[in-house]
Amino acid sequence: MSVSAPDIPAKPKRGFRLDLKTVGPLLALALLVLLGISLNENFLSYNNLTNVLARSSFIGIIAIGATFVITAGGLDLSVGSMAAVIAGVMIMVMNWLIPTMGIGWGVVIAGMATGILLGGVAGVFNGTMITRGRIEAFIVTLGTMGIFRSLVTFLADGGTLSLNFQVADVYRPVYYAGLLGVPWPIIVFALVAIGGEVVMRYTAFGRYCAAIGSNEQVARYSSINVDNVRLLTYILQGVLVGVAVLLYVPRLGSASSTTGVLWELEAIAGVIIGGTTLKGGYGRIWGTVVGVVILGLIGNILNLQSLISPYLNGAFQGVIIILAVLLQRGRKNA
Amino acid sequence: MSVSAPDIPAKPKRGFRLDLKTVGPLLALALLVLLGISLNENFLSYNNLTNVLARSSFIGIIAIGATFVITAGGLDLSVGSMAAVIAGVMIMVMNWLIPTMGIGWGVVIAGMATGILLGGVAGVFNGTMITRGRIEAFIVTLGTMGIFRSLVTFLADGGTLSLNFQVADVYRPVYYAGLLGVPWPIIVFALVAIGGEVVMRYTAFGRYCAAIGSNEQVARYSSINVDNVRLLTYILQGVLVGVAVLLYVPRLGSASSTTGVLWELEAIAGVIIGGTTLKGGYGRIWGTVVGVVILGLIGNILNLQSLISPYLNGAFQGVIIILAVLLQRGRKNA
Amino acid sequence: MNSADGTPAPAILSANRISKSFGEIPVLFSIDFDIKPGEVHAIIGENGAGKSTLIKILSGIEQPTSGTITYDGQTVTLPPDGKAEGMGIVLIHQELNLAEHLTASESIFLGREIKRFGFLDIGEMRKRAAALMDTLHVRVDPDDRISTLSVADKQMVEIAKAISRDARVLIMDEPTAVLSVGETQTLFEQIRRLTARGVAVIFISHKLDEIMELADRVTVLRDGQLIATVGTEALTPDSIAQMMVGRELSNLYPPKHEPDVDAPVVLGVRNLSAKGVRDISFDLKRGEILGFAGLIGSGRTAVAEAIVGLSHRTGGDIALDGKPVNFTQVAQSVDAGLAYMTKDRKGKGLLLNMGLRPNLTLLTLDKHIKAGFLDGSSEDRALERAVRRFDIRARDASVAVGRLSGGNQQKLMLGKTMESEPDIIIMDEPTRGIDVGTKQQIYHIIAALAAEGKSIILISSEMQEVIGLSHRVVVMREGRLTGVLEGAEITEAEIMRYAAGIKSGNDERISA
Amino acid sequence: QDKVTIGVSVPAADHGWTGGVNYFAQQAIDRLSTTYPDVEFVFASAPDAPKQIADIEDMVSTRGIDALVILPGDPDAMTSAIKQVKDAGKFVTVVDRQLSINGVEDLYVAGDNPGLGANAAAYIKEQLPDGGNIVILRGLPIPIDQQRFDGFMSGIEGSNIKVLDDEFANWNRDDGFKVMQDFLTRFPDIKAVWTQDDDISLGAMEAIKQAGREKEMFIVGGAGMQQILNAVANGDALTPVDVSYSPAMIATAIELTTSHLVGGVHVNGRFILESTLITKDNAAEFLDPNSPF
Ligand SMILES: Nc1ncnc2c1ncn2[C@@H]1O[C@H](COP(=O)(O)OP(=O)(O)OP(=O)(O)O)[C@@H](O)[C@H]1O
Ligand SMILES: Nc1ncnc2c1ncn2[C@@H]1O[C@H](COP(=O)(O)OP(=O)(O)OP(=O)(O)O)[C@@H](O)[C@H]1O
Ligand SMILES: [Mg+2]
Ligand SMILES: [Mg+2]
Repeated sequence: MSVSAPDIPAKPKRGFRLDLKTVGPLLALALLVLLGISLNENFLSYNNLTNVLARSSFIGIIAIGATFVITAGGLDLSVGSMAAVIAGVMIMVMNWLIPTMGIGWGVVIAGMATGILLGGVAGVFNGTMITRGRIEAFIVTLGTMGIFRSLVTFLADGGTLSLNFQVADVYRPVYYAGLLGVPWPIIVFALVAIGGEVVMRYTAFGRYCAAIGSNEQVARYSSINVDNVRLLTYILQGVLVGVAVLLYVPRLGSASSTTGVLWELEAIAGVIIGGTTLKGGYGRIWGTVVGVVILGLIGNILNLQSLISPYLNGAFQGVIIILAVLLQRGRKNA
Repeated sequence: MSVSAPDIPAKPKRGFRLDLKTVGPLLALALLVLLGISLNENFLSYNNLTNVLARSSFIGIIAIGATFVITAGGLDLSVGSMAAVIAGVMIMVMNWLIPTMGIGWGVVIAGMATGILLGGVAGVFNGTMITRGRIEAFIVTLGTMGIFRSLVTFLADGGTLSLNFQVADVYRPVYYAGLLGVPWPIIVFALVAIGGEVVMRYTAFGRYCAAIGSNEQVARYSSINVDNVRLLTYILQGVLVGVAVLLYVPRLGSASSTTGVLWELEAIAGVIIGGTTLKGGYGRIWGTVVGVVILGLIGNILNLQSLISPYLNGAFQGVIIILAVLLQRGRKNA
Repeated sequence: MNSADGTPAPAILSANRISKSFGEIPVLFSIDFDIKPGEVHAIIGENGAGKSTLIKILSGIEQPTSGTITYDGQTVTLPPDGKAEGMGIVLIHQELNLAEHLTASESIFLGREIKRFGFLDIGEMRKRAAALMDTLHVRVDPDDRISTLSVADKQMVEIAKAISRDARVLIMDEPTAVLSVGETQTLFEQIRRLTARGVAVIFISHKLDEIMELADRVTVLRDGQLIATVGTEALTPDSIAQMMVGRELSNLYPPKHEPDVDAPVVLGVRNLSAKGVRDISFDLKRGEILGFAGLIGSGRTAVAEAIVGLSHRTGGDIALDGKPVNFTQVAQSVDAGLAYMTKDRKGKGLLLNMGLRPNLTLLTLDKHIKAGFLDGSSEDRALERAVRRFDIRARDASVAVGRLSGGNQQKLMLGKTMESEPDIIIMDEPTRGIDVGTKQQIYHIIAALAAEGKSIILISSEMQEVIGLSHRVVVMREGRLTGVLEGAEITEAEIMRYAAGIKSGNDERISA
Repeated sequence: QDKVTIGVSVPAADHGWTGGVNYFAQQAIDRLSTTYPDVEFVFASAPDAPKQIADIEDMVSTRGIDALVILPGDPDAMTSAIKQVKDAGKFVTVVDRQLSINGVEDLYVAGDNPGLGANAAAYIKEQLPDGGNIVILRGLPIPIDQQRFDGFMSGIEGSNIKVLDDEFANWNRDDGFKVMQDFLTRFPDIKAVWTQDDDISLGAMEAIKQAGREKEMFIVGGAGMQQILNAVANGDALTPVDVSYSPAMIATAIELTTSHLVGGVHVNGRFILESTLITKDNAAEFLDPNSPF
């Protein structure tokens, strides 16, 4: 009587889909690289590639945080403004410390610590409002987006906050120098990506994010502290925004009300292009890295040629984004 | 044993929650009005109120479309850019028709028809990519957002497209005049809102939107043509963007690459403040109207006082948005 | 596996005068209940009697309005949200409770992952998951995503998850509702193994033979009241049913009326192939009840879904009243008078966040449109009809369907399907989670429909149901049709022979 | 003669004035490309500082530019990146906005932001000798706006002119309309409006006309948009004057840079394009029917 389920032959369809889903973003990346090579011989030059990767590192690091937030079914629209206000306060703190600490790494490190700390605090704020206040993440972070943006405008008095030049000179190598010829931003981006991948796949926290995003009730019944995990995703996001700003400040040496505008959209786009689902439950860090690099390359490729009117850059970008995701189609529809 | 459902008295707990959910946005609106009154005696003047409502009508009409899209579990980020490109093409078409049709209502009506048509076409494009292409709505509309924005910049050659002055004079009353002292934009907004409420609550289409947003599988098994209904929401959204543009063009008679920037965010914010859930399955048109009016009033109130530094406008806005939703808390968390 | 060797063991978990109200609605009235180590204590009762509510209270998911819980001799307040698991009280929810995006192995260890040096030991978890699947004889790969599993496999994963936890009290809310006989037996083996080790098991089921087989004691609830707690040996299926329903249950199955041999074929299926099934041919005559039997996953659902246009047909022909049809949308099949009722009420059948009314009329909204607008009063009338006909018990029509008891959800779904007044109805597990009393009603409804000239395909894993109702029975195995049984051949043994692949053939019967 | 590549980097056309910058840059490039077939131009417009830095990095590393003409959207943020271009041995022309370090650029073609504010202030002071109430519609909270604002405020210092309030109108017609509507609701007595930008002026104009108060006040804008210039030339009482701040300065910069590289015309130093008051009398000089701005 006790007959077990029959042997269902291999499921080719599913395997195929999974492949496309995995290969999709990589394929889009490969096509873009081919396009770049065909347009300009310097495309593959070491300089160009490190330039593109280093530039993508800010958004990349932020997008890795966003992958956790989105996987857990959340959303953070405030990251761009948060970056601006963190950059602003960091610069103010460093300028303010010069009289006491003098020019040197001391000031820079104090500034860096401030940046990370502020990111964490901003994350705690967002996360607490969302989890304890039970307000939709969209609304909370839309609100803090405005608040942070205003704050930096206010601090800069409508203008620009600039880092003291001598300190900027000390700090500059953090963006422009590197290790064994690889610029620091790329190294930090790579480390954050590897760390993110490990946390997402090999820690309980990563697994809980997916579980919560997939089915909050199930997660709760599995005695996961849903609110805490979710709060943690926002804190992680904040801290990573802080890390991104650490690399951003030595590049621009200033912050203003326009710093980081639309970064949130770019970060979320990178995450989604990478194959993470916006509704939560499934996240892929390496996909996000690929997605962000795709976005970075689009900008680079537009600069490699003079065929497309700069007015149409946005259209090209839009088409590539849609195509990149079309390559992974067959996925469940949103 | 076949007893039908017994009559049970009202349940205070749930009833109370429902009340808060319903009353929440209205309460926020009332508080804002009180704040306005206390700040400026002209706040309640007929002129000020019609100004604010007429200004809110574009976003309002768009947000009503967005309510359907979001209720059905979708998202449309392209509405702002879509509005810009529709306005641009409308103006070009009208200018181009003057030699053949002469100055007069003929040209204006041809322009209006173009606007509506273009909205529909844009909606068909978005909707088709999403439903047939099976690409996440976020990505498709992020893509078309860039494409539409580029298109209008390209058409305007980076500048501004201006409507011929004589035609603009003919067209102007559509924004500035009205019926019995009520400006046309307010009348159209009201009609669209009433129509939207009726469609959402008293037609199969509205019910299907909620069903799809709630559980797409169930909708499919219940013989709902999920793809068609969803496509229709995007077409409706497009047509309503067209209607909004019909009212926008006569106001200033011009369109440029800045037209409609961030309208998508404002529209979505209005929808969510009004109590519709971003994940779909539940939509409320009248709530959206209240949400949009709240957003309109915030801007108005900020201009009516000098207490808050203009640098902090965004912060005020952010705080009010969060508070408006906090007033309906008790809802299930996002 | 008796509770003890004569000495009355002390209860490990007991409920003392537990009452529960949702808002002002009382659901449980002063219930006393206890469970001893090594014992299987069954709870039975009609749909909505309060069984699920009681065990939710016993596992901390819900808090009682009054009364106390004693665990291990101490009065305790159980922690919420499944945290009682840490104390050894493990619950399998009535409704599937898995996150669709996760894999089987991730689901099994969710909330108590195995770690090494702070990191997940994925290999170890996968290995243990595979071992668990093996003991349960389930063909689920630990890396399979839950969303790709059949309902039965999902339930087996839930069971695997529950037995993998170190339970002292294991509570199962209708675990067998979606299981076939084979899987049920496997589950029982595991339960016996656990009780032998002293685990206490609380078991809810509407299948009375299972209760008789497994339980040591039975508690009967009715309308939130405790009717009795008795030893199983003092019971017969009939007496249990009587206690549950409060009246004599004479004939569960209505008498079979003789099918009309000359009745026209209303649905003809030839060489149908689709995802999961190959080469299926059968005929359905007017006024006939055609049973579909087979093991879980044998492809019966796949056949139904391919017929009504829910899944893509890769080959074969379908004829309705002799005319070839090709449904690509469910709406087309509904319009043609062919309706399918899914077995997955939570995932595919009902909108859990909406009220009864929109759920009931969703399939047939066209019928409630007057001058282009929805006619609310017509919908209300439909709901009244359905509530009466299917005995749907909801305290309030505006309550979200997700809050109804499982059986009442099932009845609502039945009502929803019948709203389309189909000539041909494919019912997939129509009595899943339904109490015997209502089951009897539904059986009579099915028989009456057939008598009226409607035709019914009855997909069911409850062998007795198929045997008791069907005029003919189609048996499937591994995506193929292995036999068609008629008349006296319709016996449990014969069906099993075809289902297990020991026997096959008699194709000549297909178009009998 | 060798091929010469010139990179041109400007902010994206995100309002009327930058739209004009894009337009005039394209025009100059098209014209000069035909005149000098050996000169190749690389043109990029960027919505923000990081993108603009990326653009010039790409110009150096992949397009091999010999010279860079740049109108930095946010000069403070761009300074060190532009300095790197200079350090790589390229000829650098900076347009409109001063970098935060002196001596980076070879050539500076500048607009005069404080002057724009001061000119407007002088005119308003002259028109309202006994003082009066005015309102200010500002651009975006960025340094240029601050410079204009400061120039204006020091210009009216000591007079009886009272600034009722100032709000940001984001260099945008729609916001100009909204803010002006609300100012009109709030203040019964307004003698003049300073918008510092013609896009904002156009929005404000409509609001004033709607309220029927065009007789009570006048608007002073800035930048020299054709639509406003036409009104000035026609003696419109609502916009009696404008203050020039032509986006065509980018064309001047490109021309100067090209002639330096190709024509051997040595150019260096600062090249300030003054902000002048445009009145009915001199409006004709500034009119250009082909300009989209
Ligand atoms: N969260 C809730 N809110 C309101 N009412 C509820 C809630 N949960 C259950 N109920 C009601 O409590 C009653 C008992 O439900 P319960 O689920 O315990 O029944 P059951 O005996 O398990 O039935 P079934 O056999 O159908 O599963 C039902 O009337 C149900 O509608
Ligand atoms: N690779 C696969 N991925 C997902 N689903 C699959 C796959 N292969 C087969 N299936 C599905 O498995 C199902 C076959 O089992 P099905 O549930 O139909 O059997 P059944 O006997 O009807 O089940 P039940 O006895 O529970 O009614 C089909 O629905 C088929 O679509
Ligand atoms: Mg103010
Ligand atoms: Mg139950």
